[in-house]
Amino acid sequence: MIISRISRIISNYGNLMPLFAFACAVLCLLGILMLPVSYHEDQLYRKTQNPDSPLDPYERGGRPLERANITLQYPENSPYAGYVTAYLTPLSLYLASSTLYLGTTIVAHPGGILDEILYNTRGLDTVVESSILFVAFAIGSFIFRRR
Amino acid sequence: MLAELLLAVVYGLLLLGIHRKVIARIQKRPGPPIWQEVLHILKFSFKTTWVPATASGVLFVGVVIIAIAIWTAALLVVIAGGSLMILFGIYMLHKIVEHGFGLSSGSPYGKFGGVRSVISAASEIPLFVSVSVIALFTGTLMIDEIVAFEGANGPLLLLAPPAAIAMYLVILSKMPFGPFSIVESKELVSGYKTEHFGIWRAGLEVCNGLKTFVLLNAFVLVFIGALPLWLLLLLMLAILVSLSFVCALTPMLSPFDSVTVQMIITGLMLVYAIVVWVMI
Amino acid sequence: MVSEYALGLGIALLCAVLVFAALSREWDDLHRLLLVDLVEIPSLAIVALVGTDLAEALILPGLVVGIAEMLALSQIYLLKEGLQERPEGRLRIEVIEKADAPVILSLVLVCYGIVLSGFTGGGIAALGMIFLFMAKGAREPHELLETAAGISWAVWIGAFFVFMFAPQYWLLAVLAAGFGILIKVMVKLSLVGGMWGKPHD
Amino acid sequence: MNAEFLLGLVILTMGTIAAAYPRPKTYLNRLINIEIPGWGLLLVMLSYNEALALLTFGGVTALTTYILVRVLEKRGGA
Amino acid sequence: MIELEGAPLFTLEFGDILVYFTPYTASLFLLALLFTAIVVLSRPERQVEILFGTDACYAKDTSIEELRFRRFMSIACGLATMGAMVSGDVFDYTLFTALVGVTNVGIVAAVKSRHVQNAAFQYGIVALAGTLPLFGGAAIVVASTGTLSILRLAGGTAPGAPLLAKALLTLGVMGEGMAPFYAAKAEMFRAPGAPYVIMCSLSSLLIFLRVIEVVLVI
Repeated sequence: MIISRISRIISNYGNLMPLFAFACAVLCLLGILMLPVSYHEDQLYRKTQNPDSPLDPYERGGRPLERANITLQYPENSPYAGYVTAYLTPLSLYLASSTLYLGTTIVAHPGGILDEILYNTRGLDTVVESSILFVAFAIGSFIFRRR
Repeated sequence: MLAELLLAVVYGLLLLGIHRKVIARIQKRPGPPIWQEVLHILKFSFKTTWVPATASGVLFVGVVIIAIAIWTAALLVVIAGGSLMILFGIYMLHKIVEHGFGLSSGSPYGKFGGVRSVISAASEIPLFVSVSVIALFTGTLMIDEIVAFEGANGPLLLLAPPAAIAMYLVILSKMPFGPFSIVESKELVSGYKTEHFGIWRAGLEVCNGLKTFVLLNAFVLVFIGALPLWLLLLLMLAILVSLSFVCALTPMLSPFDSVTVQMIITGLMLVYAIVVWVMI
Repeated sequence: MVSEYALGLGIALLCAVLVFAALSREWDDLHRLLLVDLVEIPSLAIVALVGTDLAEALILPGLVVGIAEMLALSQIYLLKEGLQERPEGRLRIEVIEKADAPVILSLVLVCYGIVLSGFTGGGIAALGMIFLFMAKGAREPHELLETAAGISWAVWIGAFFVFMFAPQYWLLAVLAAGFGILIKVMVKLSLVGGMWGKPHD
Repeated sequence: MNAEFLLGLVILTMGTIAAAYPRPKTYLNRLINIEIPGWGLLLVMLSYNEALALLTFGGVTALTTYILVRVLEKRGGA
Repeated sequence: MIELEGAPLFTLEFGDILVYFTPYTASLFLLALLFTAIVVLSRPERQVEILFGTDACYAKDTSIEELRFRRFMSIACGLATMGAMVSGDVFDYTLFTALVGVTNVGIVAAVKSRHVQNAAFQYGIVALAGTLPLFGGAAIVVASTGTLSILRLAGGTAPGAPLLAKALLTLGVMGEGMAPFYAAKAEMFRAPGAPYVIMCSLSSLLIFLRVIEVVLVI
């Protein structure tokens, strides 16, 4: 009977991945048929370009602890949200003033480019992300070390 | 509140007793008296109670309390006309309770019951399709607003019969002795309940009575509408008897077959939901 | 005329379909692991297509999830296949073992990583350390490093709360967060390097 | 729509085909082929000026390859 | 459509990410909290095995080291579930879901049984492949509506999320252990250590309950 044949397939966990992959493939195919998905023009944190700045392509201007004119989900909750380049440490400031290419090399400097988003506006994401790393490495090293 | 709770427990247990009686009569057996389940609780309440030596103590006791707590909360939601989502969330979480009952003791029978309860997790999925169809029709999931909608537009049973059928099947899969009740099948002794006895078992039975009452009550409220109390109880009885007929006349499916049947139903419901969504 | 976003999304979904189709006909566990690694790429492409600073902030967690799960799963794979005990060859190139070059190279990578700081810096510094372990077969004290990682994780969480509740100390918070992540990522990833070679306790 | 973007998409598609259906189908072959769509993705990121993501992706890919090579190495032979 | 579940009772801000409690999410949150407390308090049971064909039976013990590790993983899983329940941001929710997937693997990976390890591996692969629909869905939400906030999307101030994104999110969560992709999960439950194993089941049910709510309101 067809029912027992299907149940035999789903009861074997070796078939799990093919089953899931098949479902994903079908859904993605349907997704292609559902295109085009329109692109909303008023995005959060739009990029701007300023080729003359040493911080290019991350030059957004702004100062720490000053509300800048950017699109936020909850502007009322982020009175200090500045531009993404708002937080520059003294070292980064020095490097920015002495070289033209800070933006392309020292992209993740403390107080560097994306820190505004990564640590402040969407800080919870980064907390969860580092927890994932922590947990997965705990699993890996536990299994590795246990004899 | 206490009066409603008492009514729900006693009436729910009575319904379960009637369920057994009807099944027995269909199968030409005399069957137990209809208040057997109530007697069971009284009996278990006065028996010796302890926790097995191999059990995980806190969990063993904790799930009993959790089981009663969640179904009391469910009753509250139904009475107060709260969100259908909470009610069905609780319905799904009952799975965890069965699972906890089965695994906490360390007994192999209980464990198999618990594993089967995980396997039968598919029984909850038709529910959500049914819920989304209701949401599409009424634009709300608060029970009192659904009842008000039905007061204006007639019962949902006529507007969306497939959704009603799906929920009927969901209730069926929680009834004992039915085609989907693989967690309690007899080769597992009593399935997940095996190791809980004494006062713990009494608590579990109370929860079963509550569960039956809440589910049937929710079905009547959501698909038929607000009714006077006597009519509500009568309708619940009628639905239960129809369920007993189904249970008495169908064999129990093997664990994964029951899953497959439920998945097929879900698929059909999904098609129906899409049709409704396109039409509205 | 198709918009850029729609075109990109279509292509990314097409790639996803291709990978999933291959995955649904794959029965070898290691091949599955490799294909799942491949799945990451279209998913990152879908995120990248948003094209804002936010998109970039979302790519980083995606990458982290990918590598973290890949490490845990590869370890479970070795465990379940019973390959845990088997030693693997070290990078036994005579020149590298004797020369100072790997030390210098590692040092350069680590220094550059520290200058970069943040997650990227941690990754680069870790590369340097892994290279050192591979070439020299050095044994790092596991427990000590893990303690350091735990502390730096706590430092980063602390920095997060400074940002939330005492934003006037942002400079402190930014430094703490940047270096907390740097040390954590570096230590965690160089554990991978330590795993190369015979297991020890 | 600039050249990098289009080229990136093309490489992404081709690389995915190459890695999903490698000939001959060995572990090592597939592992190496996975790098190709990675380049496509890098180009797409480049066209949106996502330098940080690009750099991190490069580093993480190296590490992932390292992890997988270790598994292959333990398994012995491709 | 926010009236599906009642208005938020309480919100907590973390910059641009909100954490909010509605009657629905609050009850799920409390349940996750309760079970996490049980995990902290209880010791694992000792599974009794029967040797077939004889009268012998014996109880398995769990070693202290394994117990500690699995308890840690279960607590992490409980915390991740709680986070997923109350998160008011689509991307944050998917990250918590991914964390739940990793911790679920961790809870059973430490068990010394080839059968269980194999199931854990298969489950882990599916969970990792599930990140494409999850992150992809979230990315499509932000690209097509310009916001990730569930409250904004539900409040109708932003255009509704496309059906594709909703379907992707649901499929991604189903990959974390819902029917019909749960065969490996059912096998994982044969592992001893009931309080910990229960967290696997609870977490995937709860995140599924939450994604249904999210998909209905956005």
